[in-house]
Amino acid sequence: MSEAGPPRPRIAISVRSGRGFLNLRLNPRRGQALEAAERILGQPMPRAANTFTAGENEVYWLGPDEWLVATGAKRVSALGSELAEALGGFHAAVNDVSGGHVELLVRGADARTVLAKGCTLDLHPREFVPGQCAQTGLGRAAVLLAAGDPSTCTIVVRRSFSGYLRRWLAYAARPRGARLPAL
Amino acid sequence: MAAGQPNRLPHGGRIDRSQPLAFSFDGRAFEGFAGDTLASALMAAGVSLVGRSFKLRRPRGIVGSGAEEPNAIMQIGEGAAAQPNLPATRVELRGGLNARPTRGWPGVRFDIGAVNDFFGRVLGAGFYYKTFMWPRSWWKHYEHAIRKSAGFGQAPDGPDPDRYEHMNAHCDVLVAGGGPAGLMAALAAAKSGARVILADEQNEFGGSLLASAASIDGVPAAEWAASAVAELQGLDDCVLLPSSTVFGYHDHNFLTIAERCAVHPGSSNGEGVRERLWRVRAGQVVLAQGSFERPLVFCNNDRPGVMLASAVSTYIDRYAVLPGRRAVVFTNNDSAYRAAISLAGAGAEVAAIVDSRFGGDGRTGPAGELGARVQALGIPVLAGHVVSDVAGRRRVTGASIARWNGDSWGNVRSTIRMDCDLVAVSGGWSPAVHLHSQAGGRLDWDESRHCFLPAEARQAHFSAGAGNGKWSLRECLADGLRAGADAVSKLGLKPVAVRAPDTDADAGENPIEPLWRVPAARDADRCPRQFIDFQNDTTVADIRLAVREGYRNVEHVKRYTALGFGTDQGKLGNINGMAVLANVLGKAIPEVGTTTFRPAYTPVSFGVCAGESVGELYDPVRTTAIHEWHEAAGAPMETVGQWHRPWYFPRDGEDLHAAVARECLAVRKSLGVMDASTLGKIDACGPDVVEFLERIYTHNVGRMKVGRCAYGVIPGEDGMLMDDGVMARTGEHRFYLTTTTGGAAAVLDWMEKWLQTEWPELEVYLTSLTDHYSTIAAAGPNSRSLLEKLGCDIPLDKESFPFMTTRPAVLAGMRVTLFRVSFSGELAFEINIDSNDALAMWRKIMEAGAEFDITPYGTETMHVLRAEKGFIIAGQDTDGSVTPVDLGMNWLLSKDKDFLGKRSLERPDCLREDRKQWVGLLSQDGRTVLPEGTQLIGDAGKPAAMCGHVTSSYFSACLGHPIALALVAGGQQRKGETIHAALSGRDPLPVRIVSPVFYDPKGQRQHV
Amino acid sequence: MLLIECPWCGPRAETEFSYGGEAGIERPADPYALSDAEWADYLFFRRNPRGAHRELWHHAQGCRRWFGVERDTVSYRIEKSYRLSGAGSGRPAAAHIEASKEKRR
Amino acid sequence: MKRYSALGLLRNALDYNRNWPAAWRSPEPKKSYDAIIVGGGGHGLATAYYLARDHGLRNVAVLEKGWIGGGNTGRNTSIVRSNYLWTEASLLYEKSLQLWEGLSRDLNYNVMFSQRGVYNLGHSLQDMRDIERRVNANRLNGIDAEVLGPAEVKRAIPCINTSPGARYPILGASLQRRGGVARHDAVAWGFARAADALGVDIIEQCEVTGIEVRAGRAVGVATTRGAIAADRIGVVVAGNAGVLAGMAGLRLPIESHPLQAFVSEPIRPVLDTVVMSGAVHGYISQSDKGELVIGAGIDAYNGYGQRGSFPVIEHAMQAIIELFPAFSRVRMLRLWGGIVDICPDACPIVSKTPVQGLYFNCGWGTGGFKATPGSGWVFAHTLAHDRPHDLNAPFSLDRFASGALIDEHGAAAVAH
Repeated sequence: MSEAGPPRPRIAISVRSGRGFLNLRLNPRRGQALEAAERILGQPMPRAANTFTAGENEVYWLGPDEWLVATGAKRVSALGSELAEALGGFHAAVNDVSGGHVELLVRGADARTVLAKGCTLDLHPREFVPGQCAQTGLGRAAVLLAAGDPSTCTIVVRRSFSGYLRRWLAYAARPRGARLPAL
Repeated sequence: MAAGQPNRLPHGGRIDRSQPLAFSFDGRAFEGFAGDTLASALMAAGVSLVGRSFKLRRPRGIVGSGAEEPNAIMQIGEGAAAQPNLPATRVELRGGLNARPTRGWPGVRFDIGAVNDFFGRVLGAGFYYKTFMWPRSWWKHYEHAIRKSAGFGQAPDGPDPDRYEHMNAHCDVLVAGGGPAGLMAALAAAKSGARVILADEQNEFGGSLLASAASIDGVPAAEWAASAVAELQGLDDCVLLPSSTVFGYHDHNFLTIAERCAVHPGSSNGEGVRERLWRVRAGQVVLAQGSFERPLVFCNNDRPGVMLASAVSTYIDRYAVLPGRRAVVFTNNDSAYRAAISLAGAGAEVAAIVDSRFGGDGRTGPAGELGARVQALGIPVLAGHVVSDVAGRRRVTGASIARWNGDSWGNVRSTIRMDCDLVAVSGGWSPAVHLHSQAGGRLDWDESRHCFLPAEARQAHFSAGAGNGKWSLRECLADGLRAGADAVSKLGLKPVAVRAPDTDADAGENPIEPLWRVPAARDADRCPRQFIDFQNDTTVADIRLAVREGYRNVEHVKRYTALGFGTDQGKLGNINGMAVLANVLGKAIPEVGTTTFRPAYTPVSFGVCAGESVGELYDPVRTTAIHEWHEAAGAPMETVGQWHRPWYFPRDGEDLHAAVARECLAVRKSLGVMDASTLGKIDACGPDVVEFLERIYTHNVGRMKVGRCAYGVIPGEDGMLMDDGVMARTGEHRFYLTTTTGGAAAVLDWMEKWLQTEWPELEVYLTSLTDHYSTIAAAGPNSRSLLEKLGCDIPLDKESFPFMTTRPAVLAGMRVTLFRVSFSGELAFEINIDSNDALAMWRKIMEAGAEFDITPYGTETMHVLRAEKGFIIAGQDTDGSVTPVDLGMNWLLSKDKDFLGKRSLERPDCLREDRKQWVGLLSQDGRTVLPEGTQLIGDAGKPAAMCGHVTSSYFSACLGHPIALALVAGGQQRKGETIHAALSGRDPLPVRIVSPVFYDPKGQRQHV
Repeated sequence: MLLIECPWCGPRAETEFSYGGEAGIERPADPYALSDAEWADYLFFRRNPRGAHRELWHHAQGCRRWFGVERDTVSYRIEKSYRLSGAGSGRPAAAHIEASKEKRR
Repeated sequence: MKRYSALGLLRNALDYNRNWPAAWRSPEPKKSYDAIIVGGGGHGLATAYYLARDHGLRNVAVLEKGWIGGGNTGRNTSIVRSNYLWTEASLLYEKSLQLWEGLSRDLNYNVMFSQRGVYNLGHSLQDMRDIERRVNANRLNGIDAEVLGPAEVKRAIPCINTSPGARYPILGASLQRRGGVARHDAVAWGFARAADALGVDIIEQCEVTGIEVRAGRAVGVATTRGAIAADRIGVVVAGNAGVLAGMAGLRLPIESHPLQAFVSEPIRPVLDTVVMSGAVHGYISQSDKGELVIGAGIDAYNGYGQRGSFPVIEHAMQAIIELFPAFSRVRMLRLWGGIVDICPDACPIVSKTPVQGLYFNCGWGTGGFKATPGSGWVFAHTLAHDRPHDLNAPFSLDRFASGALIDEHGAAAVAH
């Protein structure tokens, strides 16, 4: 295939393999459940909506009583058991959801512009800053978006939608020579 | 003069004479220049007849220079890349462009349909409501003939070769329109630090400045525009969108913009993007879309050569095209004087400016600068006169001019006749208030400017410039600046002081005097046609006729006469039409009402609205973790909601029936395996989980022991079955719930809604595990042997692991959860496994199962197997009107508790004994497989009352005969009765009502 | 496309949400104490006002929370959105929780 | 009423159309009427017409707060069909369809009812089961219906995409040949003219502001043009039913939602039938002028704004391009919204009420236009006899208490 012609958007899309995920639910206002979880995770849990903390794991805020812990596939089982044990005295739910999620990494100067084609969030680097995450729609799929540096975004999508989402991303990243104003 | 371009001026214009472009129109070859529109190129080439009107097929020429053009409607290109209905004024010229007129047969120059013009009186407004009714059956023939002349251009003949996309954007200030006001607003906002988007429908910013003879800050206006654009480009967070039309202003300050990215239709070849839809959420909006000049309404005012005065200026100044050699300028305001000056400057003769004003005081022309300039050029001004009629058919050849006494409905006698080939008209200006109105803003009639002006905004927007009734360049610049600063202040930013530029443009000092209809020699019903809506041939007489017939409301008049329903959406004619209507009714214009504008401001392609979500991206295809194996095995897929599920697994040459028969027998006799991963799966846990589930499900959830499974149904609050599935108690305070494939999301939402809105006191957490777990069902007498062969760390015998229980286990070295449940009635195990391991497990199963002739099966076999056992499929055997009682599930309904929907089951209609109830059916002939959806009737006589219908029907290979499931009125008490299936094209077939459980009614096989 | 403020996630596009109808429809404590007509009223009859409307929305693509919105059904203008379990929910949520705990005991 | 005729048309043309009479009068409201119809849409005007024609009630007024036909009558996609799933619904719509078939002659006004057929597409095995069920039921009810395979659909509609590779491939369709489209404005005008000729007063710009109830009986209405007494009052006001019911202290099981539609620019004839699809949500026909007339989905939220959200339009465009890939380059000209009153079972209420002499006809959802003559016919009967006709008896208000709903949501995914 000839690569001649106007340039394509500057974006690289890759799948992060070897990831494990835990869905964690607890009431942050009840007792010391949050702190108990933090002790096991070895890092703070995000308390502010739509933020995440990065340490040994990434812990994403999903809702006022729900988090997603992304970690290594090898570690997930033990971490899940430890969390379950530590939270045994609380009303909490720890579920291994490793099989249910696919993590994609989108990088490049045009990454956010390409995402903006299918996402109604304001992805301006001043608005969606590192440490922020959001559950939103991308194309017709529901995703978790997390902001790395201005040219990097992490996308977590449900497994059954991942084929669609990768096709969507490939399509959105494809056009040549289109004016792509920076966001 | 350029070759073949007799009307091209030797100098000037914003065209590139070094780039000649060949194009064709109506099969003839022409040449224009880069920078031309199709309209300017045609005019340069001397083509004046470009279209035919819709109804009367009158010959028509170019009237305007922009979005308002009603006549020059073109078909551009051909085949799948064709583009119907583009106004030539909006088509940028390119080499090889192939344009065709869209009306007229056999051609636009000679059109048989032109006879309509002679029968015009019969074809008055609303004529078709009064005729074509006799004889009654003939309407379809009349209509057939009428449809033959429908439409302008032709739809493309194949799938669109181009791409489209959406772009979501956010900004502080969106400026719609990049003329003088818009540029100033954008500068004011962007310099103050706001995120700005500036969109303009033309390919160059500047709007009217591009055809202006004025200078701003000492440089020509167009040059000033270019430097303003350059300045904006240098600012952070300023997005400039040329060729982009803001066509929709929706609620909550959401606006839609259509950007034309690839100039050449079909040129994007699936690589570039032809059009892009910007979906903008704006903090504030500045509407600076300018204004439209109004034509004047006089006899034969539609003849080619009658043009808007501003368009005449634009063709001369921007495109270096001279629209005529000898012109009459006809106006009721100052602006047309500029056209006269442009014409004179370009070497045309201006026979006269016919100005309806100044009739009373004996003056001969307007005071002030314009008057002086016209006088200096020696252009005669006929004050207090009107053009009452023009001569010529395919081109204007002369104008009849009469003295006017100010009465629009009297008769006048023309006293002067002037030869001319161009009549430049101006009836005043109407601000483009479309977006303001779309945003819910009201319009106020301005008694001095004689136009509708935007009244207070209903959303966060400001109007500026000509769109706000500011006609002079100086006012436009200042008003844009003001609007930009206002928008910035509303956002809480501090406006940075920006100086209003200085201009030498004239201000236009003499007020417009309304002239809504020019009187003629005969009364308005008998004089030659006076057009209001050019495209739809709506005339003054049509409006009078509508009113006469009682269609007095403006909406009735518009609908009865088709006024404003053309592709130009009445941009030229609507205000004139309303004014004429007001005149006829003897009302003031604002009393007649205003139009509420709706999107689209100008037409937008379906493709750009659809964006990328077409074709394979139309809707996500959801697939399981084992999908690639199914595809490799050649299984056709069944669409179930968004999922693709293997339907059956044909071996060489097998059709559906053969494959399904084989798959069914394999399960019954040995071992089958299916991918059931699409089932919804929910983890429910918490101290109140039992209480919660008791309220959701009908059975006694609390009585389930840990490790037990149970079948449960979920009714809606109306008592009708919503979903069903197996649930397992996995802990004291923990359950694992499964739902149907299609019901997964709805069930989770249903549960969450009750938890969050009604029972927030219940401590329960729900987590979806649908994607995490894959489910592999191994069914058949050899399923236990399969698991043993794979290696399982728990005992699998019936005592240790009885039917309807669940156990965590390690199978084939992988962690799984096993469920001893069966949807086939056979000994079966459902293996739940982390989806990351599912494909590997599937392969191991296939390998280990070989010795049992393991048979993968799809949804169709699953359906047959469950039907043999009398298990329902929610959504197939039920339709939202079926209760659990109707399904014979009384045993599932707890008497000891309330649950959602229980009360509804006590309503009189739910207690009727003749409700449709779910039963089995056997064809009496023992061989007919009843089509699903077959209606059932009591006896074979006609007309027959329907008593039910077939919900599921299959040939059962295992039983050797067809079986069917059906909903039959009072069916549960009618077992053994014979009723009839009403088959199309056949005699009703006797069928016997039986139990829905056809196979192993005692359920022994699954218990082994 | 409406812009709806999720009380947790902030303003988001309408497409992230699903609609849940009129807010504050309380399930009768004892359905069997109701006549068929009263039960029908609970099931099917809604205020459907022209003007201010308290309604439920679900941040389906976001935090999965149901919350209340006060919106005008003619102008579509949103006056406010509120957490159901917090202040301004239109029903005294805390009291409601206490009451139902009471009921269960 | 001066009847329209070909000769009359010619005669008037020779006279420069100066002698056409008004299609209907604009009388001042009288102090009292035998019957008042609130709402001058198609249904209300039809009710008045049939009251006058069939039941001898001529001292009748139609009160319209704006201009007649200005609500949903003038805002729909003008599809007419009767192939509903449930017998109760299909018989009511079939009555309407039969009235449509003679309506132009009946009213002496060409409503351009064009029986160009209605295709309901199936995209999944379940869709096809539902189609089979509906078609069989229709036939047994004497309603024309057939099931077609994809090849037959393609033959009849050459520009449709029947590729098996489509996201939602077309597996077949039902066809009702007698279905079609009509000219929506003409229906209101035609009924108005015919009713007026029978003595009915059509009073525009007359908003009802109150319903007077005395001792459980409705005795008149308060309007912006004064109080008007009446023996019986029929209310047919789509988009306002709840408000009017409230005036009489009644509640209705109705929710009002925006429903949008749009037309393309006029193009040469390319689609000579009506195509509807539930799974790929959209419905489309081409008008005699050449516009593609397309209906979009219902907005989920309650709304009286006569406008909806743009993503609904985008989705309809995507659906249309799925079905007709060549229409991608055709352009949308105009977009508008109506207010649809939806009952829990997607079926209308044509009923007496607990208030004597007060009758409601509402909740037609997306199915109102096609029902216009039938709705007026049964409602006139209900008003005249103070009891429903057999055809509308199942559509009474008390079905919500008894539970005897007629759930057209279920299998007929597209209830337009």
